[in-house]
Amino acid sequence: MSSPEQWTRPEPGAGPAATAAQPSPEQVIAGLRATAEGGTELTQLLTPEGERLPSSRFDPYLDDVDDEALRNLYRDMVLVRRADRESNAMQRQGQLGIWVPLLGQEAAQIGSGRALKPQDMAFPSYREHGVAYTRGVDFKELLGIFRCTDHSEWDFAGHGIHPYTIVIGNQVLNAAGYAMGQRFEGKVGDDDNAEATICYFGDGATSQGDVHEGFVWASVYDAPLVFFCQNNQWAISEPTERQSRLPLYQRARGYGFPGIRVDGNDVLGCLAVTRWALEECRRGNGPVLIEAFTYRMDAHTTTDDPTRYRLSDELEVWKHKDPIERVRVHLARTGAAEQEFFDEVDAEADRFAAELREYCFAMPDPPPERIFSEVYADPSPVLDAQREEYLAYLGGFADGGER
Amino acid sequence: MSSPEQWTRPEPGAGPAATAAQPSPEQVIAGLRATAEGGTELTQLLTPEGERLPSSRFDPYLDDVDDEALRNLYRDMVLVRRADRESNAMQRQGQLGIWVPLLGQEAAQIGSGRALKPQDMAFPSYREHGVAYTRGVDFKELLGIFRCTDHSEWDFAGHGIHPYTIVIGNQVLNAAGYAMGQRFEGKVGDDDNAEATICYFGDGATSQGDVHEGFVWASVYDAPLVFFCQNNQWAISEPTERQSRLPLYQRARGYGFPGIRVDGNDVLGCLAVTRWALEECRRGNGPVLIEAFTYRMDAHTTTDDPTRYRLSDELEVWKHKDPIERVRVHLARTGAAEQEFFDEVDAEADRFAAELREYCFAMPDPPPERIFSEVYADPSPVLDAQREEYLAYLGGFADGGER
Amino acid sequence: MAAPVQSPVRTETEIQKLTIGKALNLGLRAAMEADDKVLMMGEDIGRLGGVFRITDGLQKDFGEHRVLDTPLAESGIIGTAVGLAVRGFRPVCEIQFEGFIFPGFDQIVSQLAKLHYRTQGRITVPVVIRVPFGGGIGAVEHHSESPESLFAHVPGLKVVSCSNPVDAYWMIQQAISCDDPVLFFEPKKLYHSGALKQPVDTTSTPDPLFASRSLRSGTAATLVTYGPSVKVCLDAATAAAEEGTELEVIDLRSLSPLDLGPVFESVRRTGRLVAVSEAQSESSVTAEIAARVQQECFYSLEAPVQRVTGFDTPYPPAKLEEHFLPDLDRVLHAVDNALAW
Amino acid sequence: MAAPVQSPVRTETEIQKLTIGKALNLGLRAAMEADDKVLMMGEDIGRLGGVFRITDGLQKDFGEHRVLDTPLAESGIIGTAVGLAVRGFRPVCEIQFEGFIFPGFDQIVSQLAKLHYRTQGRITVPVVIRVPFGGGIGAVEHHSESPESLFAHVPGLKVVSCSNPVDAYWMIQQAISCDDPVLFFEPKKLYHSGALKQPVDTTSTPDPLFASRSLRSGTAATLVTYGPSVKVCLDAATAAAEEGTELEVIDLRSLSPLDLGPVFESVRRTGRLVAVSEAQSESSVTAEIAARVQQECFYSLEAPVQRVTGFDTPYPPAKLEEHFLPDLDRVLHAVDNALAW
Ligand SMILES: Cc1ncc(C[n+]2csc(CCOP(=O)(O)OP(=O)(O)O)c2C)c(N)n1
Ligand SMILES: Cc1ncc(C[n+]2csc(CCOP(=O)(O)OP(=O)(O)O)c2C)c(N)n1
Ligand SMILES: [Mg+2]
Ligand SMILES: [Mg+2]
Repeated sequence: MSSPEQWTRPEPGAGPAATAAQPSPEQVIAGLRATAEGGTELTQLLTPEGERLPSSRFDPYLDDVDDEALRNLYRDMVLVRRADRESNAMQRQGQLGIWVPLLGQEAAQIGSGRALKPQDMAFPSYREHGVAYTRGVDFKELLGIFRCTDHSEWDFAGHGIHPYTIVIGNQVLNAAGYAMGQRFEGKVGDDDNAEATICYFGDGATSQGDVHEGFVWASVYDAPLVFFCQNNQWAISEPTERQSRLPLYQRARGYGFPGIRVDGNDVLGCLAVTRWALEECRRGNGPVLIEAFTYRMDAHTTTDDPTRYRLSDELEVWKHKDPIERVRVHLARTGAAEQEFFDEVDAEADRFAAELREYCFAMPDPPPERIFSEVYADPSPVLDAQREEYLAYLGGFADGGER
Repeated sequence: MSSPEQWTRPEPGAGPAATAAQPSPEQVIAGLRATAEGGTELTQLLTPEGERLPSSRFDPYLDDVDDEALRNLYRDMVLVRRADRESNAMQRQGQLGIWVPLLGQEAAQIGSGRALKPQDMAFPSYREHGVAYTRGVDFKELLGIFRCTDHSEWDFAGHGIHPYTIVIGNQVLNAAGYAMGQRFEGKVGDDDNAEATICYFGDGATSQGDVHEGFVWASVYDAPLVFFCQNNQWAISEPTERQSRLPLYQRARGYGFPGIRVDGNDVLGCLAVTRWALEECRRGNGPVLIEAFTYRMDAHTTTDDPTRYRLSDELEVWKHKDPIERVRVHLARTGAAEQEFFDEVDAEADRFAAELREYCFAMPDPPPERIFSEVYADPSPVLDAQREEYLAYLGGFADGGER
Repeated sequence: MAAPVQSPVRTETEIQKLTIGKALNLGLRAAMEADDKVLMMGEDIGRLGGVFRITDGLQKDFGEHRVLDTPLAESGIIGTAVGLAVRGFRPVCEIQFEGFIFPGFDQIVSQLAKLHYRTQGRITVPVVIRVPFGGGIGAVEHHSESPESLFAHVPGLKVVSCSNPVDAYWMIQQAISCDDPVLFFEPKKLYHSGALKQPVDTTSTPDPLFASRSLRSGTAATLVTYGPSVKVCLDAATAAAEEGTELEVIDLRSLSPLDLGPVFESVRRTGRLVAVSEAQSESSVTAEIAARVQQECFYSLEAPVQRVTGFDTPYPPAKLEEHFLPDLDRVLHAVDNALAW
Repeated sequence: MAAPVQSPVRTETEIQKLTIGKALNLGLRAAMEADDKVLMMGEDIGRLGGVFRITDGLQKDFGEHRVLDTPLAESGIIGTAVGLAVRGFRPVCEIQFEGFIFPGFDQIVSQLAKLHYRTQGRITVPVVIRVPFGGGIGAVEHHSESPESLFAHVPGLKVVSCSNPVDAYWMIQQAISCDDPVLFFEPKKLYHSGALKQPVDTTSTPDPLFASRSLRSGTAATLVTYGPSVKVCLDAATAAAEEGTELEVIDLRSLSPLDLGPVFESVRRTGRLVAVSEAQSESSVTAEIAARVQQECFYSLEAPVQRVTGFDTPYPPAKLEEHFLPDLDRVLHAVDNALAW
């Protein structure tokens, strides 16, 4: 497989020089302000300093979150970050064609993912490794997409998480349809088995027509659907200002359903707000839009070079808001965890990453027949003939011909 | 040309029977309420009873509307209604393939159209005959579209009105681009030549992704664009409730630009509100969304049969809100016009319609070469060959062959 | 593999003379009766019964949750249908006119066509998209086009078209019970044609969905076509027969996968082929037919494969459509060319 | 008729060795310098210079109102470009990867392709849509496709593809000065290929935009192709020559309108044609070529036109793309088949 470097970056010296403008000081300040502050309407239950803020509205949704539960959330975030970093490194070593880092978005993904019940369904975009993890998908199962051996093949119905989607925003309509189906089947209501759907997309995606149509459909059909927008401030090189004049959660106001902005780096905030939103949906008051205000700490993907369009100052500001660090501080300060616990989690993360690494290096290439398999559920004679012809042609090489 | 009756309606007795459900009494009442009341936020300057309501916000935009101007608006509406009815009748007589009636929407179209300055640009949908008229397009020039001899051929730049668009909502993005161009050319500002664009679409169109993207683009680029949504309560057979939970003007709230609902049957309200909105845009404060709350008094098109999906009660309620009648009452009551004036206008309308009729009956069919003309601006040899071959083939028949 | 279509148990007369439109209506009804996961979705398909009345009466009898008057947006219709299919439903979408399918193109190409492949069969998306297509109805722009070749080019989709009431009745049911996404092109100008009425035996066993069918045998040349042009070709064959030229006529029925076996077989006998379609010719289904026939019947062809199609222009104003659409004369002219080679 | 492209007055060295990517970059720059109505629009094309860096430096030098980082929606990009063109601008849209063009399909088919025809020439829409296309880059889904046939089927659009730096430099400028909408397909895997670097003389007079070009003459058989497969075919011809078989290679350059004159001429000499493309074969440009060649060169063909294309499946996971993409071996295999006929 050719390295993606080759196509998004010219050979050294060969391609166009990096002549992108450096931002002006005013732009830097404006950028910092715009991306670093969530605004007064930001829901936050755990501050960057690890302080737990009470909330009469959302605390009831954290009733069951005791010290152990909080330690588990911490552990979840450490594990997925570690697996994310390992995958990123493996891409650099040529083991993956590309990697899409979630660094910085652990709280948004673990918090919202852990809010789901087994019967709920999640529709991810392509960065939701943390969500997939909370749905019980083995991290290893994600690698095929990025090693380019498959396009998503886990047990979608079993885990309650749909395949990754790369075309920006178009999974939102699929999620709306799925949630309509939950309602049509009578799965919305007061009993414990009531269901809901959550759909993930980014700040950039909000501009797509399909996301709008998803808002229209879900609202008109009262679908039990939580729109979960991870506003990580950037759509590749474009800041959120290129997509909207207003904070994105306010988009919901035009459709007549609630929109709320939560600190996307606050795992408790994300857990509580998403639980609330899912509960609303399960009871028939959907849809709900959540904007998780967070930050993409790494490049867009391993082929991206963020130094061309944003300054490290911004990154530095966001480092102080790290989603994991604040939980660690809180756990330590409240005595809910000792150093031993943190060490154990780190060790576990190392094992987790090592296993992932080992698995990845041993991943086999798919056989050529895979090209032709499952194009259709019912067979197509035309395609069958193409397969036979190609395999016979390949066989010709095996029987002594060279290739 | 085959009659459209043939394709949207089966031959009598041949096709499926009309078994559509009759609405329940509750539905009737709910429907009447929903469609008949504009709500408290409705801007109205002339009541159905012909009473002029003062408005500190909008009266300044009517400073120049004296008795004569009001008589002219009345005359405009009478003429386009008469031409609309005549065209509808000509369709019944087989002179047009289809007609799209504007009946009931005269005030929305004349009011908004007369608010435009010559340098402004209008992007219509397919029902904007009144707008086209205010832009100086001869009503006759509209007939070709419906007689199926052309697809819109007036002088678009000269009149400042773009071709009709039939694909729901997709002209909204074209209008946004055009308005961006006005801004890029520096035509937005305080001087008298400042420009704006207005784009027309229906209630149903608001569901389309393109309309949303138009909102995003126009707001992000501060385009001088007035979105003019004629909410005539119906998208063919679907009431507005199938498209939105909220009044449509509130859609703008999610994007960060003003949205306003005006009585679409009040020509003064439409004139003033559109002037305000255009002024905002010309000064750089665009975009603006106007929802003109009106009613489609006739069928969707001449091929439609509204008795299958709505009750005449609704129509009766709206008859009391007729856009022309209220101006007539007002003119008469305030003494701004005598009976003589009304008679004159009626006579003029008769002449207008007679001319239209005469013109229509004499419209020639386009020649077969038209099929091949202006597919491209620069010639295409492949197509040229096709044309030559077909014309030679046709010539063969002319030279004695039969066809 | 999908369950075979079962004839519904019906108490009324089994054999009725039906138009294509009515046959589709009854076919949809039978599919809804047979499987309560079958849903109808589209604009104006409920109370109005669709602008062509093909879904007439269905909402009344099956309710608003099985016959959905959707918001006005085609990407929304198709995109939510995909989601409903993932949930286990079998949605049947109506696109009001073929010219309005394009806002839904991304959902069709990027989701509908690929989900099964992407997931290696873990997810099936049995969505049918019904598309009234073709010209000859004297309509305004976007209401008379033939975009089927675009979908035939996209792997993962199946594309079919019916041309008579019996096929209309069965093919729509077979499409609905097929586990693959099917684009179902309906010849709108023939919907209510009394002349095409046929007795439809709802108890018989239908032909397979993806098979072409010879409608008339002949020796001089072969005509291959589908949808609204089938009637044109049959009429041309009748006219030619009066002058002693026997033309074979094959109705493709399936445009993807193409079932060209019967065409090859016929061309090997007749040596001449004319492919007829209202669609523009460039990179189209008729081009594919010519490409494959010249490959498979190279030595049998006595003349190049001729194509009679719409011109490579946008659909013209309808006053000119009689020139644009393949008609009996143009078909016979092409036959003459082939015979004169 | 568009004004002919003028060589820009440049003070720096006239002849540089350039990659395709750099040639496009300079071509775009030259077009922007020549006409201040030329705008660039797309995702990440400004500060980042595009994910392939093709617009690198342009926003810095021409400003944010001429190089627009747009909101993330392709229908929006194309739809506003149409409006800007109506206003008198000449927008050049970048679609980040070909797989993302589909949300903009309706704007392309219903507005861009038809406005000129609809208005009988009163409105021109000189919009260029740049589409990096094709596979072989080891990418995830939707990043390696070849959808050009879909656009070749749509009347009103012109579709071209470049395969080398000289063409890249000139064709992009010619496309921008063409008054018709042009879909400009760029072979992304070759963007930064050092091996393909060529000296580009920015003062020379380019060939016409819509003309195909013979790149190598031969007698045994003809290869016809475009875009990324041109290199494959040239390599195949080199390999065949080593074994004494001389293959002619024709670069189509324009896919709509097709300029098949040189192909007919060549086939009349060689008697054999192999059409090569990464795109799926069903109802594609290669099908159109086969259909027209069998029509025009019926008596010259000594073997059926062969097609070497991507299979009729979605683009597979990239670990398998070497099998999916036509390569030297498959091209030579097809040549052997044609020769053995
Ligand atoms: C329809 C479409 N257009 C363009 C792209 C290329 N692309 C991939 S990710 C991306 C930015 C997405 O930004 P956002 O929605 O904020 O999500 P994030 O990557 O930040 O999580 C773009 C433009 C795509 N995948 N799909
Ligand atoms: C994309 C698209 N889908 C469907 C249609 C068919 N159609 C024509 S008008 C119409 C209803 C439009 O309703 P609305 O936007 O409220 O405008 P109105 O006709 O009431 O003025 C429909 C569905 C179309 N023209 N375009
Ligand atoms: Mg983002
Ligand atoms: Mg309406």
